[in-house]
Amino acid sequence: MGLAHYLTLAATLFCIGLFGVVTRRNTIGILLGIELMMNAVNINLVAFARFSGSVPGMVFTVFTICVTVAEAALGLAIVILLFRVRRTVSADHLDLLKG
Amino acid sequence: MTGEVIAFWALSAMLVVSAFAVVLSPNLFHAVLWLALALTGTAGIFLLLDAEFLAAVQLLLYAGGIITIVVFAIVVTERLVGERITQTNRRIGAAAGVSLLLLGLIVNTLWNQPLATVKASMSSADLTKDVGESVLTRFVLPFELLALLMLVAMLSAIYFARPEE
Amino acid sequence: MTGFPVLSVMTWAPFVAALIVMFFARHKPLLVRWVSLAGATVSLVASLWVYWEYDQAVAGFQFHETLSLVPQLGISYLLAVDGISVLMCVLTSIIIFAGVFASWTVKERGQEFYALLLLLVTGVYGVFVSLDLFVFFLFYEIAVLPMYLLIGIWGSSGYVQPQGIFGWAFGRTGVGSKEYAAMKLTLYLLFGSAFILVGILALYVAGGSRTFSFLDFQAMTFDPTLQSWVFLAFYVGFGILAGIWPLHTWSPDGHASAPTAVSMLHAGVLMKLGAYGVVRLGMGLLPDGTHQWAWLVGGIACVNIVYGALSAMAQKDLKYVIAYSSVSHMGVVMLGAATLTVAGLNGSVFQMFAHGIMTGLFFALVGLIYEKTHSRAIFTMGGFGTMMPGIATAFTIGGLSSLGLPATAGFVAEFLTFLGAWSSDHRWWLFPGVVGAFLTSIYVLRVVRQIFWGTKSEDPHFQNLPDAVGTEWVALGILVFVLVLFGVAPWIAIAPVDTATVPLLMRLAGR
Amino acid sequence: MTTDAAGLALLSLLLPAISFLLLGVVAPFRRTGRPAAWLSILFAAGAFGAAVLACRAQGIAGEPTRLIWNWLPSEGRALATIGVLVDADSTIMLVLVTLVALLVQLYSIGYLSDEPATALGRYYTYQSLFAFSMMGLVLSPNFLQLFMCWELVGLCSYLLIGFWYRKPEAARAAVKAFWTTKAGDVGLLIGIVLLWRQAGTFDLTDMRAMVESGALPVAGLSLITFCIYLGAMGKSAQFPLHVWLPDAMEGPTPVSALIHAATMVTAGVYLLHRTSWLFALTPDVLLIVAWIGAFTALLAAVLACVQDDIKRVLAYSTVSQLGYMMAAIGAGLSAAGFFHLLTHGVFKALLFLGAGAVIHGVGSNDLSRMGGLARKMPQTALLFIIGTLSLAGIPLFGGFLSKEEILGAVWAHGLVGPFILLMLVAFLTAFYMFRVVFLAFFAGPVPVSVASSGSPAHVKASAAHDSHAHGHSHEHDPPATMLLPLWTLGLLSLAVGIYFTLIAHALPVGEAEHAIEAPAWLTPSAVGVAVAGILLAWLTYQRRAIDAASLAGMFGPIRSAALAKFWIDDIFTFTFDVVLLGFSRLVGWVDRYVVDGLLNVVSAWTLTAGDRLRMIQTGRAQDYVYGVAVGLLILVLWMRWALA
Repeated sequence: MGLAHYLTLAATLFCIGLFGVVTRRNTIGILLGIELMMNAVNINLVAFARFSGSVPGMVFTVFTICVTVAEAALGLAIVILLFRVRRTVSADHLDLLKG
Repeated sequence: MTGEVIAFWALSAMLVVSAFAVVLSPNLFHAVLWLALALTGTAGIFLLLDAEFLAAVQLLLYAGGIITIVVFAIVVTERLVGERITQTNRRIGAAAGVSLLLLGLIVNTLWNQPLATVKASMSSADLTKDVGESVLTRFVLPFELLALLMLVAMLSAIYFARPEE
Repeated sequence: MTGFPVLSVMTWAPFVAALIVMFFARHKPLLVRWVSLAGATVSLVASLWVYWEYDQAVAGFQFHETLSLVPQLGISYLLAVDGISVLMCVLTSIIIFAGVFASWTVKERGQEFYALLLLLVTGVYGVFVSLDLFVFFLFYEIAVLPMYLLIGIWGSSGYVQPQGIFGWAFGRTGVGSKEYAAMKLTLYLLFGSAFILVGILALYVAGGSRTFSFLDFQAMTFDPTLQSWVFLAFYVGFGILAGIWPLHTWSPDGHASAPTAVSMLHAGVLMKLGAYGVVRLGMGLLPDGTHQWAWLVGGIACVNIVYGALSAMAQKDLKYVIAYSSVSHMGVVMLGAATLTVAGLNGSVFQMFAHGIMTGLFFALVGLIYEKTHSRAIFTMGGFGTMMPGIATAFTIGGLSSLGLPATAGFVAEFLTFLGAWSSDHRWWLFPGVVGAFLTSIYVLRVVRQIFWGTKSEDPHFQNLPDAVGTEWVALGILVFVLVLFGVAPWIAIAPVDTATVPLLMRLAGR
Repeated sequence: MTTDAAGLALLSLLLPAISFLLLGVVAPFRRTGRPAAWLSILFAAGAFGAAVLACRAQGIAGEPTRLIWNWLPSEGRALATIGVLVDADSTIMLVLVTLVALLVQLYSIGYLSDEPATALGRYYTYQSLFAFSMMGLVLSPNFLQLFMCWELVGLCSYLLIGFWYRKPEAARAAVKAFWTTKAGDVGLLIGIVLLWRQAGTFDLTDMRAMVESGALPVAGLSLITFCIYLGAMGKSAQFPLHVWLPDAMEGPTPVSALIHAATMVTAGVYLLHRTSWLFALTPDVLLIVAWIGAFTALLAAVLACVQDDIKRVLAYSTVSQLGYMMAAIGAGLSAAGFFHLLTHGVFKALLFLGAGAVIHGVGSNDLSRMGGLARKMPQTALLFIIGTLSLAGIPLFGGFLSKEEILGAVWAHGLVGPFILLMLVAFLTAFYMFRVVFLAFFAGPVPVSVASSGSPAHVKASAAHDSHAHGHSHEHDPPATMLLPLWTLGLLSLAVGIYFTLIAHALPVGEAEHAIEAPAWLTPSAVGVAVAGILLAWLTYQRRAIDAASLAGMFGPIRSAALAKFWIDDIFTFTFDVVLLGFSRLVGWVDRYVVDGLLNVVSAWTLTAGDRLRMIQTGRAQDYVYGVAVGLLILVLWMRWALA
């Protein structure tokens, strides 16, 4: 099993995650997609680290996992807050990101 | 050798299927469960790459932590679990096209590159130990910062999600 | 050479006054005015001192001040004046001095108003005295930008009925409002300054990227092709500020919307920056370009003169009449410069001065009339001469200067320009110039007759109007006095100017 | 000797200037009215004294002297100078100007006694300025100063016509006068600029030297002299720019006497006389001058016959006499024109001041309101008749010899057409002037059915004039301040007439070699037509032997045309209101809605494009992610291609 196999797997997961992020209507669904994408990134990092034999790559994976978790926790907190304020979690109704 | 190959393909198949299920499942709660499966599969991949510590972290943080939080969030926001609202928006075809095209390009690029086919030999046998050492020596500052980040994230999550006055 | 940095004092005194006004005069309106007046007075004294001490026998640039700012790029703070800039500095001083008095009655946010006004004046002085083109450009922007706030906050709005095939665009852009005028003016002038910046940078690069100094550039000879398009860039860039047709339309709206002192400064001094820039940078650095495009400059100037006068005649709003007369008179300035003759260029510079004073006077008067009548609609007024004889007299004198009556500064300027026009390569330029002067006499006296003469208006708003009082007299008195003084004794202005224009033209002729 | 003359002339010039400055700047003093007036009169008297002394010092044969100062330095030289040029012509003219100015200022004290103090002060400020400007014009050593003073007297004319600025007609007349003369001045200005280019100087003396040495290129000179003539045309009210002068009568009558009869309007004639050596080089232009002059004279004379306003009759007669002077200049004998200018200045000022006395007494300008005044104001009547006889060109009176000279010059020059016109004018002049005399001072108006004045009020007024029933009038000779100037001018007019009729028989000024070989029949025939005119007027208006209405009927079309001022004013009004204002409105519209409109369109397009582009910003995070994905795709694609 070469590096290319792992990378291909990661890319596949990444694209599926991207698809999910773009198409999901529910905000939580979007977060799930993001988790998938982050996961793919982690696989990439680990694979590269392992195939090049570098420990820092692994360390970085630890970091990204932590950051991802923080992001997920915060993101979900925001979702809950949004739900409280707007009574919806549909991403289509959250369109305040414009001038 | 063959054990790794079989394991890889099996895990890959599981990952892809569960990933598809995550993004396509009309029931959000099911999607979360599929995500848990996908994260567990990823932990398996980590094991294949000799990263036992990461696999453990993956299982603990993701499969344990995140899934719990997400389920909690779903319970809070959707009063009736599994409510049937359309879970995908109108852009499904275009998004699939873009994703597929992107995947194709990446794969095409990947397989046209001379990438390593054998794993490098690690300097020491225990990768977990190496990681632990690095974290507490060379990367101690980022590690501390990470701790701070986690604290901030925790605090802000609590702040955001606090009960209404 | 060394010694007292009088030019810096003159330039930065208003700036310092602005700082003081901003930080130490909150809620003290009278202190604001006195500090501003002090700043303006320091500049006035300094500029008169420079005029007095300027050695006409030596000519050239004098009162040098040098301070290296960015030696790697060749940027330095380099100040000096020649005969033309001396006169322009005096003009600026007089206008701001009178302007401080003319805005004495500003009620809303007086502190910020005066601070911005003084900041603007620093920019104007800086442009006139800087010889480093980079610093020149910085000052130029300082002079242009405060205008946006000054008009946008303290301006006044009118209404314009949308008509014609482009009428749909009027509502969209908000024509008539002060915000529209401020935005139009600012965008237009910044559009122009982009051209100027490109021109300056082109010269900088062509000159070896070592220096921004005007004197160094003057010693170089640039490629004719480069000169050609850089001159055009300068002409368009500065010309917008000088109100060249058809890029003049910011001027009527801007001047009509602006508060009194701002109109005075803008029409009186800032428009001169444009003409000054063309003369100083365009003609001073690019002899080939000048010769190549003189026909265009002069031709457009002729259009300006006649077109501006006719447009002024058609206006019903007093401020618009004055604003369009500025467009017309700036045509005379550009025409004089384009003749490339001593008489014409002297006339051009003199007209910059004369028009500055006269239009300053006009806007001060219109401001007064508006303050007392709350109206600018000419054809509703009538017979004000009995109630405000002082204003009527000053307005008539301003008008007479505007139409080029002898014994006012306007005549000398126009006459010299005409002499130059007939001596130039394009003799026919004389005729639009003369016709413009005639048309001016028609619209100016028509306005005078309508407002001040004839039977008194029955409108209840126009009864028992007061004449000018107190500080207002100071502004009017100074401007009228200067206008007549320079008309009766033009040599006091022409003598120094001549020392600058003659070498400039010799350089042009000997390209 | 001659420097004395120049110094005196300069002093004479500066006195009114000082008076003007004092009155103009020291506003509290100006507002005192009468003291201000007396100050101005004092300075005018001083100026007159200095002028007389200067004239004596200079004499007729004295060498011309210049006193000049650099006014506009350029390239180390003087581009233009100011100063005084003193010679026989300018000193004589100076005396006339200062004399009339002094007398008019004196007269105005009485005439404007009802005015408020501030207005009186203003009036004398203008008067001082006018005196200064006119003298500056007379003495100017170069074209530039001449032009400047030329404009300044125009300004004074404008201000003084508009003295009663609250009257709409006065305001209208003032701007009309300014614009019309300014139109001519455009020509003068162009002429001066062109001449400067051709001669390299503005200086009259230098230029004359060039002409005499043949150094001045003649090519293109016709255009230049014609342009200069245009200026004279405006100022001296030549057809078609004469329209402003009759309207200018809206000003106070002393102003009309000074500016619009004796001095300013003659500036055009003076200018042409001053530069006659230049015009001599362009005979074609001189021919135009002669013809237009003669035509103007006739036109104005015809117009004068139908006026009912005493001042308008005098105004048209001024126009007519100016035509005479111009014709003389056109005939090449500018000295004759200048001579007529001088005599005309005296007797026309007399006539205007006399008319002013009448108006002051009757309280109206209208001839139909007058009648039989000779008994009530005998001195005025006598003096007015002296003026009228002078104007008619009767021997022993002021205008006789100068008129003869002009006619002789025109005939001698072979200008038969203009000569006939001028003879006709001589007849008409006598007729319309005596019409005024008879209507105002003797018989009274024609009681019925003169087409233009048929209103009942007029009839009633004229019927009742014997019983003093009408108006608030105080119909008696005016006070001394007014009578003194009248008598001075009257006696002067008479003295000049007697001197030149009986003693001199020749022109006092100009080149002696210009002896005109006038035919012997000229004098009798000229006097004959004048007498015929007087006779006709007597028969019509005094004896009523000829019915005025039927006389008018004989000239039906001409009369109605004359009543409409030959539609010249209408043409100007049309040109102004419709053509010029219409065009300006068009330009103004184009500027606002096309030139600026295009700019607004660009602006609106920018705004619209911004709005369209803003659509992309849905505000939904998902869409942005999608955008990022597409961007990534494009980036990867581009990399694949670029790196391939």
